[in-house]
Amino acid sequence: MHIAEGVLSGPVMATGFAVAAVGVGIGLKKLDFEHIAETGILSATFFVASLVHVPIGPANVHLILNGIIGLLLGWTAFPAIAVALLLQAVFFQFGGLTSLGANTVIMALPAVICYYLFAPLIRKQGKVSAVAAFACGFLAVFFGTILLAGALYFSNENFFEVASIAASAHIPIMIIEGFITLFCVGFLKKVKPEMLR
Amino acid sequence: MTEPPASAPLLSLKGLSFNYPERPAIINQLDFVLNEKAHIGIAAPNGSGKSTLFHLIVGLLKPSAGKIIYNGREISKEEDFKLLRRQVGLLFQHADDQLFFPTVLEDVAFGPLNLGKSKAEARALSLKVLENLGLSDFADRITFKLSGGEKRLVALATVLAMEPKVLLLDEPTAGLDHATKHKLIDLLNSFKDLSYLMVSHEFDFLTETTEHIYTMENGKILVDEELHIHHHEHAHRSGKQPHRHI
Amino acid sequence: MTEPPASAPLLSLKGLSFNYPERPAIINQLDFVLNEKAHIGIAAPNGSGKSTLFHLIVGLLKPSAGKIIYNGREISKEEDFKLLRRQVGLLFQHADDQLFFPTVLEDVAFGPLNLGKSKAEARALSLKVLENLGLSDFADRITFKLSGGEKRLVALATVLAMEPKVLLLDEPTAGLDHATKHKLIDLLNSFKDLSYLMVSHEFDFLTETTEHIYTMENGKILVDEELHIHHHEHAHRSGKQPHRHI
Amino acid sequence: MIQESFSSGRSPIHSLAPRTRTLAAIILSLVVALSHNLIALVTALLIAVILVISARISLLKAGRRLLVIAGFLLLIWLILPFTCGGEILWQNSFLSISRIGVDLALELTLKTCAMLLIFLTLVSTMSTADLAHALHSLKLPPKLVLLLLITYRYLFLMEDELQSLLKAAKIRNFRPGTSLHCYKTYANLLGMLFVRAADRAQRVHKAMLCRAFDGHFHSLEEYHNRPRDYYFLALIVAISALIVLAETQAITWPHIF
Ligand SMILES: Nc1ncnc2c1ncn2[C@@H]1O[C@H](COP(=O)(O)OP(=O)(O)OP(=O)(O)O)[C@@H](O)[C@H]1O
Ligand SMILES: Nc1ncnc2c1ncn2[C@@H]1O[C@H](COP(=O)(O)OP(=O)(O)OP(=O)(O)O)[C@@H](O)[C@H]1O
Ligand SMILES: [Mg+2]
Ligand SMILES: [Mg+2]
Repeated sequence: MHIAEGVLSGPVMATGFAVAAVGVGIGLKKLDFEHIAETGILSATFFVASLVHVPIGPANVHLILNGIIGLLLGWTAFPAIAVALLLQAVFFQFGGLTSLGANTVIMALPAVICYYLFAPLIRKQGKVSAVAAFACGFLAVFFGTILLAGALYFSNENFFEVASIAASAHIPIMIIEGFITLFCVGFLKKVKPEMLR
Repeated sequence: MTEPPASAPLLSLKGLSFNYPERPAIINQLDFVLNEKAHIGIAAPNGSGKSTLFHLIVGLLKPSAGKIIYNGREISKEEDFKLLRRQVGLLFQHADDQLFFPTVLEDVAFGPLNLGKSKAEARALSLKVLENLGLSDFADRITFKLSGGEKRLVALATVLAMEPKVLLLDEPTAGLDHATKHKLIDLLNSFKDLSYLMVSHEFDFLTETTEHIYTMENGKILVDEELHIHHHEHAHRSGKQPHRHI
Repeated sequence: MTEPPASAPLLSLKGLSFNYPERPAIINQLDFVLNEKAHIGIAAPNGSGKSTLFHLIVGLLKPSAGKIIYNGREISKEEDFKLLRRQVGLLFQHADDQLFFPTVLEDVAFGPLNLGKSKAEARALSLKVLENLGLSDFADRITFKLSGGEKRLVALATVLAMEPKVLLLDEPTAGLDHATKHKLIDLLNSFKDLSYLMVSHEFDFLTETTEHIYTMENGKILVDEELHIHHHEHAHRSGKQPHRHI
Repeated sequence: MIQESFSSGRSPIHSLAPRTRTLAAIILSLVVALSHNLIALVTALLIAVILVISARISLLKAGRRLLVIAGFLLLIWLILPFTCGGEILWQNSFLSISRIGVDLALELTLKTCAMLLIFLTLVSTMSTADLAHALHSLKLPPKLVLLLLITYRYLFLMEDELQSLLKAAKIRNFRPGTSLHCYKTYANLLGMLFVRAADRAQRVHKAMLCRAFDGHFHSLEEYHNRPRDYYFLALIVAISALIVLAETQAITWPHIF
């Protein structure tokens, strides 16, 4: 879920950088020395995990996992995702310098929103937790998709159809991310519940 | 350490070669035969390609040249390897890399479930394997919280639950204490009907569990230069009391 | 293996106790004294609390009871531990945990820089330490591309760059081959002016590098039950040619 | 799987200081991103190709990297010409091709390719460690730079762990498919990866404490610009000015269709 270089207009690019800067700023402020290693290593883990192909029907999709990132990192998701995206650009030419701001916001803002919406519910027991976990994974991608489509549309109104196709292509991913988040949260609650802040 | 009865070759490697991308060959024209019920040790330096060899055998890496023959049949396509992997179990160098379910029982049952067993069957089989390894109490423990030695034994259980004919064991003793090593020795010695090929840096352990110890050099297994046994010093607590060695 | 000249106690542990939250005590009323220039080995089962003990000594975990006395001074506050950690260097059980920078030189220089050395001083010191360990060529190598043995040596370099008086070595040989072990033995034997306390499951290695080998049981170091040395079998390739042992 | 494919080369570009390359990439990317004019963009693409050649990256390899955006460009060309409205270039009873749509698709294609190649030659030709140090000297927050360094350091380790876990699943006859069993397996596998990452992080943090770290990041790198760095930056600024000129001098879209 990222926008290629050269697609965004100046104002959208600038807005992306501004929001990303605020998010990264808050994240860095909350990132104390105790958690630098943890954030870095988790950031590396998300980068790597997002390379996993999961089959759906005849196709394969990459995982996004920003719901879980939010649950594990809160605001620190912003710097962690910014760093991971920069590395994806360096290694695979996914995105680049000018789209880095917008791409960070597309993934990190939903992560933070879902953290506030669902982290308290996920700590509960039974069905509530399970439903919240699914919703967290589903909605993190959903919000990201809305942001992505918005960034395209506000860059150039002619991108409307492109944006809607990109958005609908993400619907199956939302469902998969919902299930993956559901099971993954189940795993974490059993094995290391203190990781879910 | 007597010679086993002459028996049929179960697994043969012929002219096997492999290199990681943009690296020189790490396995180079390697020939090797593992007979039925044979127990072979390999002791070789770090980086000589032992783990790589094991991964080649079960098809996790693809050789650049050479043949893998199992039970008289050449294995080359992924479909063949899928069948091979049911019979040839690999114990990873790091047990941590092999366990990824929250509880021990789930982890052990994963293989049998993938082989198409029903939940009840998989569960029964897993419990039996755990019992055989003396791990009955562990079924509901969280794998991640087990000690290094316990993880190793559980990893072995996950392999045994696939009911393999051949075991490939990659440094099963690294970081294990004496008691756990002894347990492993006893276990391995009870696997009379299995063949195994085992890598270890510890000669003492290999002499107690294998019939031959070979080494690797320049990407080949040196079968003709077998390692010899002789005496040297060894430190031991309460050396006067009866005790065993590893 | 002769007794070193009687010397002053450098580090003493008195009645040290520790337990992980909601677990029984893993270190229990432990007493121990490490003298200046003493070289002590500890061989004890998995999970007996060796790594925990090392982490307690350098203040990474806080004891529930007991005292740590270094150089005649009781260490209790975090500020004291910060000073202690400059003199007591810990080699972690896993080298990957200890090397957190992409390049070797940067990693080695990290400690000196944190101690307030200038860039030039830190660089010069790091290069010297690397040279002493025979790692001069490694300065610009990428850490994650090193082999296991190389990582271990670089981790040792990062510790030595802090210019410690005492080394705590947590299973420095696990997974290393013979050649690298020998290199480590030679290195340790050259550290005559340092004290060190070393955990290993390998007796042979301990006998070559330490004066005493103790064990741990029930959360205590058993100083009175020293481990003894005697003979046993050992497998070796080309046993007739001259060779060394570990 | 993850590889720094371009950082080990030798070329005039590789011999520039990382900070110079980073700055040049930022300036050029921004200028190109904000251009719309065909001449400006063709110039940019030409410059990008010249950069690729002077970095001694084989055109084949660079071309392969362009495949990353091939899907996106295909989508653009399949949609924009038919949906944009405005002046019509060609039509039949089902479809009409709009001039704005074709122009836009062409603009995006040129821009995206140029920017990708610029990034490839100027940024992907350094090791990430160098990039981090360059960003440090460009006054990015030290904490962010440290985060980048740590992330990069552990990337390969975590990838190894992931690959091992995937292999472990494979040897136990796991076959990916569209099923809950499959998703559950992946989720557990990732959960294990996260748990181990957190565990490792705890130990790494302790190791940092042992080396007297207190949160202040001191870099060992010192940057000295050499003359060639100044010349290169001057060149990049001149080229950028040229592109801006082409853009603002109202050299109108020469319609190619
Ligand atoms: N994924 C990889 N990519 C590139 N090189 C690799 C990879 N894995 C291993 N190597 C290299 O291949 C060589 C052989 O590795 P391998 O793990 O097979 O050695 P080993 O004999 O098992 O060593 P050890 O005793 O340390 O386990 C080493 O030099 C290693 O650095
Ligand atoms: N963070 C932790 N939380 C809870 N228990 C722990 C933690 N770390 C270790 N333990 C437990 O404490 C015990 C002692 O662990 P420790 O790592 O000190 O043992 P060790 O003697 O170093 O073992 P090994 O030989 O395997 O390295 C083990 O049972 C371990 O499971
Ligand atoms: Mg190996
Ligand atoms: Mg330990």
